[in-house]
Amino acid sequence: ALAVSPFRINLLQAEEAPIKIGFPVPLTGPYGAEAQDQVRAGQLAVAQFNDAGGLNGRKAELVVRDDKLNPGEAATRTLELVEKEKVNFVVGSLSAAVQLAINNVTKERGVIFNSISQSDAINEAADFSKYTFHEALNPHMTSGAVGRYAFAKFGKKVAFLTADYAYGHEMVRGFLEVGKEFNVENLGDIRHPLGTTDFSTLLPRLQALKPDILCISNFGRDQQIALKQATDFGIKKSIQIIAPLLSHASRVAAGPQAFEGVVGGCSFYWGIEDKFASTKAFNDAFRKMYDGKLPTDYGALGYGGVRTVLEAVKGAGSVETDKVVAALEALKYDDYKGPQYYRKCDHQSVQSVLVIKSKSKDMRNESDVFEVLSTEEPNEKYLRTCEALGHKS
Amino acid sequence: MLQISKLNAWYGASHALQDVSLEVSKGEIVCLIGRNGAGKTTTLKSIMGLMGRARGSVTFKGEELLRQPAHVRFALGLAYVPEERRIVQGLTVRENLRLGLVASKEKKREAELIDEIAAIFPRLAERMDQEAVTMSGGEQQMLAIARAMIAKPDLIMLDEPSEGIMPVLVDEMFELFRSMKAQGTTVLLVEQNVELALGIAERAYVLDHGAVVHQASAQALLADDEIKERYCSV
Amino acid sequence: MAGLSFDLIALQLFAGLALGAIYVLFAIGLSLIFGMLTVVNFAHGAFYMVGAYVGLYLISIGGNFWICLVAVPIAIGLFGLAVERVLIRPLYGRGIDYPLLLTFGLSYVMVECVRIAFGKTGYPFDTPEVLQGAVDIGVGYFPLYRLFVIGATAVVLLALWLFLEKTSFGLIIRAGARDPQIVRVLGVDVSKVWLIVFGIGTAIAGFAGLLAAPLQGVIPEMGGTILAEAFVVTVVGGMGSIGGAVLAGLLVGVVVSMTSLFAPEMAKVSIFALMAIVLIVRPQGFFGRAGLMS
Amino acid sequence: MTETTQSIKQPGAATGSWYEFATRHRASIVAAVILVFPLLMPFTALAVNILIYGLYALGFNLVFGYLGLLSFGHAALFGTGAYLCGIAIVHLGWPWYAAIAVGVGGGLLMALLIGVLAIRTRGIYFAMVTMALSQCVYYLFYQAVDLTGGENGLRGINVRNIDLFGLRIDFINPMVRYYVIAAFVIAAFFVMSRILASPFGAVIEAVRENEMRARASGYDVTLTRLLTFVLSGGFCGLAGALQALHLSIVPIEILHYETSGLVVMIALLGGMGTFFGPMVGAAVFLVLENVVSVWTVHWQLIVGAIFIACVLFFPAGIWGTLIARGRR
Amino acid sequence: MSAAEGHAREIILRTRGVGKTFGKFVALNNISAEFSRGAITSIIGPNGAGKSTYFNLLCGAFRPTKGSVEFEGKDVTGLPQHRFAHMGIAKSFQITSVFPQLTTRENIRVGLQALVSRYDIWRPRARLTELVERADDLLALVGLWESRERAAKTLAHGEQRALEIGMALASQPRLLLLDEPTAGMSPEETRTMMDLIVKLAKERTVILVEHKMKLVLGISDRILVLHHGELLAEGTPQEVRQNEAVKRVYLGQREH
Ligand SMILES: Nc1ncnc2c1ncn2[C@@H]1O[C@H](COP(=O)(O)OP(=O)(O)OP(=O)(O)O)[C@@H](O)[C@H]1O
Ligand SMILES: Nc1ncnc2c1ncn2[C@@H]1O[C@H](COP(=O)(O)OP(=O)(O)OP(=O)(O)O)[C@@H](O)[C@H]1O
Ligand SMILES: [Mg+2]
Ligand SMILES: [Mg+2]
Repeated sequence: ALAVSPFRINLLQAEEAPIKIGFPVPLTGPYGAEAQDQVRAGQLAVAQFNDAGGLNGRKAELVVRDDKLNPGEAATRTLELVEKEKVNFVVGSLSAAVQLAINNVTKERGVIFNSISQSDAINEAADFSKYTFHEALNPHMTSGAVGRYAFAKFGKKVAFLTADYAYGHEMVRGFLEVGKEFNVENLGDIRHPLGTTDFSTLLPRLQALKPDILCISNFGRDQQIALKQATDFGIKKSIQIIAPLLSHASRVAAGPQAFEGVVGGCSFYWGIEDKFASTKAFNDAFRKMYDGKLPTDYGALGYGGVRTVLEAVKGAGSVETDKVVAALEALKYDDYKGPQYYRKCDHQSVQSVLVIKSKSKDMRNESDVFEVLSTEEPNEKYLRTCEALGHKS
Repeated sequence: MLQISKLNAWYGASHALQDVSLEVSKGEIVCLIGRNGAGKTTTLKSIMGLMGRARGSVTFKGEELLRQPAHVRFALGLAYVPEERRIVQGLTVRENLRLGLVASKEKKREAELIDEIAAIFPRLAERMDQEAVTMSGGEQQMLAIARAMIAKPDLIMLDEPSEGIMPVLVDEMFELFRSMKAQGTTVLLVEQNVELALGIAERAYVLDHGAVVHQASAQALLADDEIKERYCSV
Repeated sequence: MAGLSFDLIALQLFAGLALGAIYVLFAIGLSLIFGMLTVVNFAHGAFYMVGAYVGLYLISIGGNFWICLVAVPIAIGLFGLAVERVLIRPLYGRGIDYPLLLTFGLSYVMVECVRIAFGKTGYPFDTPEVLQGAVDIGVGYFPLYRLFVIGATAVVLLALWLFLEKTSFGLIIRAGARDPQIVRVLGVDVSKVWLIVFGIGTAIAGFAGLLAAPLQGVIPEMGGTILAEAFVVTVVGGMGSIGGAVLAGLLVGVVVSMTSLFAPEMAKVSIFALMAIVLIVRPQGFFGRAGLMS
Repeated sequence: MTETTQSIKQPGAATGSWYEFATRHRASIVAAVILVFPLLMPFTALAVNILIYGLYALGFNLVFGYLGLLSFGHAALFGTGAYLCGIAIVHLGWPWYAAIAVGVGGGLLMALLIGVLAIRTRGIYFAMVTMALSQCVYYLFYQAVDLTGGENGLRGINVRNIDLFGLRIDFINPMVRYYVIAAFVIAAFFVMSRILASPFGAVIEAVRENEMRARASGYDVTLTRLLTFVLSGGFCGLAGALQALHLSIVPIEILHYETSGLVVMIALLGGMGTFFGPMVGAAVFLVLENVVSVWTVHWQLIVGAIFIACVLFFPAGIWGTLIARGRR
Repeated sequence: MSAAEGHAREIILRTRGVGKTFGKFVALNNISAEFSRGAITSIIGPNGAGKSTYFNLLCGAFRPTKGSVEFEGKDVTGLPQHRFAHMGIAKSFQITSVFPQLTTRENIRVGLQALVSRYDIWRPRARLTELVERADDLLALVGLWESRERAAKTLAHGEQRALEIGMALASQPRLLLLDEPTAGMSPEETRTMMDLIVKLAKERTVILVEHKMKLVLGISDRILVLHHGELLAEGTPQEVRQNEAVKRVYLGQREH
């Protein structure tokens, strides 16, 4: 293969520009580690595609950009990717606001975007674009699964500590909706501003409410600090804490003590490799590519996001937008966590939700931080209905 | 005591002092006179080490000063009363006076020395805890002089001390300089009130355009009609 | 409002004071540096953060929290001295803008260096064993460590107050900020004073970072949030006034905790609303002297 | 900072240096540079951002460089312009030009509101009151989720085509978008140049230099300050409105104090109180950030180091230093 | 003073019982005085007597705590300071106060402009060429024409004092308040300035605060003496010079 003349390579390249996938993620800033995992796994998906011969020999390429977790920057970067880099697809984002910003740009320009971060808004008709797919879970699904597990088990009196933004509100809404089935009693919802570093002024009040369950609906650093301080205030002694979304990176950053006993949800955990061959294959490939490292939840999303798009390209035999959209809509895939597919009306990936608990002993390796309590199987009934989302059925 | 030779100083590119040489002996009162912009202030600033760029030689008590920063010069016994008074905003009169002592060896006798100076300037005594910048122009001038005097320097440089001071007090002030001299303090005085200044000074230098154009004893200058015509009496 | 009792309000007040303590600690360093050097130290948050990381590092190589309490301020203080000497000193006399820009750049550099050295994700920072748990303070249980923070802050304040009041340092500091030249003429080596003040200010910042670490864990960005809030504290108290910073820090803590009780989502904006009101009514803050920096 | 001292030259006293030439023809030079600018930039959207941030900094500089007040709340003016423009399009369905006008009006009005409250304070206190008030504005827009989208930002400010004198222009096309926005920016530069050269421009400088003396000379210092702040709000509002049209979203971050801080940095980097400084600062800052961040994730290290170097070695800002050289 | 005689006894400025207190300190108490048009009135008095404070009341920088100020028959008490300048009252500062970064000429020009255009943001100021010409005339008048392109802060102290007066003149005042105009000036410049003041007084009313007694006694039509915030004496230079109280608290025994 090394004998190919340079001349030919040039020709080939000229004929077949690579399939470009724009990948805006927040490489800098507080979620840099998660973003890095997204990139790693995205690269893996691209490498696998290329190793398998690409699209009739045409290779794919990931064009990574730092969106700095800022929607404005993300929009600019997406414009760069679309207008200058002329990418065929965009996959990425780590926050709701950023994905909506990217979505707004790609929607207007008819570019396929596969979003790999959580949001309920992206499913709704107002923001929906036929070019946009949502590989990640959404708050409704996550909190639903966690709620169904927890309300049955820990009690009916529930209090909430919620980050005061769309994502937090969406999770509470999800919990309350499930709560109706269980007749839970809502003792109160205390909302804290995003980026709060001290919860000491909120915790005594929550404690005074004497709930069975405290739902902490926030994310990242807010969640780490809230859990840490809740531990300090001794809240866990009498109250079960649940969080809709527990991320691998947060758990590692905050340490086992803070997360001890907290129950929450996630879309992916490497430990389900015993259950799904696809997970095993993904884990192994990832290990192989990154010296034994295991993929995290966000990494898996990066993988899934890129891989499904490339799969659809292969299926469609083309990179033409409309054909790829059709192929994605038709796709039934099991790439890393069991069977999944994109629902027709809102392009939400219908998938399983894992209910997990942080663990602090019997760890098999440094990535072994959660224990899977239960798995909620993929089912459209756990999603908000297409009508509720405002889609014409 | 103070010897300056071939002193040159610049503001940016403009050459403000050109080869100024002068000397002050211990216990003398020496006067610098000259028109506005002649370079009197610049000379004092160079001696105190406040000019960015200065060349030549300034020796005080035998020590070369030109490379030394201002605070070291103070420690050697030099004091300076700038022409714009430079009363520190936000401090009271007392604090301004204390400031005159913080770096001095006499610091332990602070209260005593403040009383002493207050006796000399009764007006300041009345105003001890007033914010200093709200005082009248003349009061500020007194404070500036008091602040420089309080640490008992060996040589005090005064830049137009009588500016804005009422006549009775000007007389008193010059009387004060005379008594300072009697106590062994040397005085280098820049003054527009030339007649008065020459009345207490031994010698004087006349500056013009950044250079010394004349030097003589005070009597000789007072007798000199041209000097009188030019620099004296309003 | 359900569940509002006297005990709860009292506990809430206490939580506010504890929260205020960290603000105070952070803000006095800021205020000191500003009041003296007229340097708006945008890197103060970075010093705070580095303080926490140095503590983390010392513990990882076998030190303990008590050693850190001494070693961290010294280390950060020395670092501060170096920064003043090399970077800040050339800027004196150029107004407040340039030091501001420089320290802004410096905070970028420091944060990024920490990211390179320690990674982007944060680390947990365990509360020292003897200070774990909560104690009954009469109105309810309160974490012991937070009480410790209040105490440590009080000690630092007392030491600083003694230092400024019992020496002429305080006077020199105030005068030097307005007219360094005249202070020099009066025999004080102002550059040395500035150097020391900057060192003290940063040492306190590092100390605050260390104290905050067991409360929130450490991440490279931890200095950013507190910086904005601490600016509020310094300004409300009056720039350059230590007493003002203390009063305002505690006030801000209490205001935050009280808003948390009634409208928690407004906790953050309440800080800024407070500042706007204070400054509109009293433009120089509680103890600030009019005229400084105008 | 020093450019202003010589801004009034006797006719005939000119020295014929490039600096003189540049000062006299500053508006036309901006126009010329802006015309070829996108070709020099890594990508067009960045070029547009530079224009917009340059304009934002231009407005800010009026208050900071010329009036001598450090505002840390300009994000409120920029952001209000952006949000009102966006809201006019998304919720009211107004045409783009009306939306821009609304944005400018929003900037003016917000500046008036903040100005009336803050203008009595000075120095660092002014910076802090403006910051506090702008944080309150942030909170206001953050909570008005129905209008602004809250944390998720305002989406859907989609202007596909611009109808101009019967001509339909494709606003999605990056180059077209650039030139449309550039037209507004050039106009704003022209207006700014008139303001600075006007009698009022001299008053602004006088107030900066010595408030007490200005008052004694017969100038109403408070009113002058307020008026300048409001004018600045107009420029920033326009910049915000253009930003909304350019990105087709308004993120809540636009109102964050970091956006206020950014413009301070840009103005200082370029050279405060100089006419082109803000634009130069915006270009250098954004290009730097862009280039370095593509190259390494540790871009903050490099950018920070460059800031430090600029402060130490180009104290008058990049453009300010060039001017100082040019004058000699 | 032929001009003064022409308008004999026309009162341009009158204060009725004005007083000013700072906190508890009474800086000025119950001063009633009249100033006739076209005359040079000097205010003398010991340091801290309240002269500058009185000036600040007359030019609107302070608001009196008691009493009223009347200018050309109108009550102007409490108006904002800039309005005083518009009405034709200008003051020079005892402690130099100029626009430090601006050129000497621009300093004066800005002063002149206040009467012509304050809020015009559109027309180029370069069009107001006559302002520059008038500025140059004024600069020549106060002897600063050669320094016209220098930044004001680079002037020597005495030159700044001259600029200070130039700026007061730039407001084209009918009433000119000069607070120690010759402080810090060399005798030679002082003489020039004195001539200038006499010349200026031909067309306008001048009130002067000075400590240089020869100057004051030589050119004043009338002298007010303040002491401890009160009016101690009032009269012609001759009368004041003879006044024993004035001698005691202010002049001293030296022959003036
Ligand atoms: N900061 C400065 N920058 C540039 N030139 C200056 C500066 N200060 C003074 N000069 C110039 O240097 C020369 C000498 O000034 P200096 O202040 O020494 O004069 P002086 O004799 O003290 O005058 P005066 O009696 O007016 O105080 C003058 O021509 C003055 O204009
Ligand atoms: N803001 C203030 N607060 C307190 N006292 C003040 C304030 N302003 C002035 N004073 C006091 O009022 C008195 C009168 O001051 P003023 O400046 O009028 O004196 P003056 O007659 O001009 O004296 P000089 O000849 O020294 O300039 C002084 O004793 C001064 O200390
Ligand atoms: Mg002088
Ligand atoms: Mg006075």
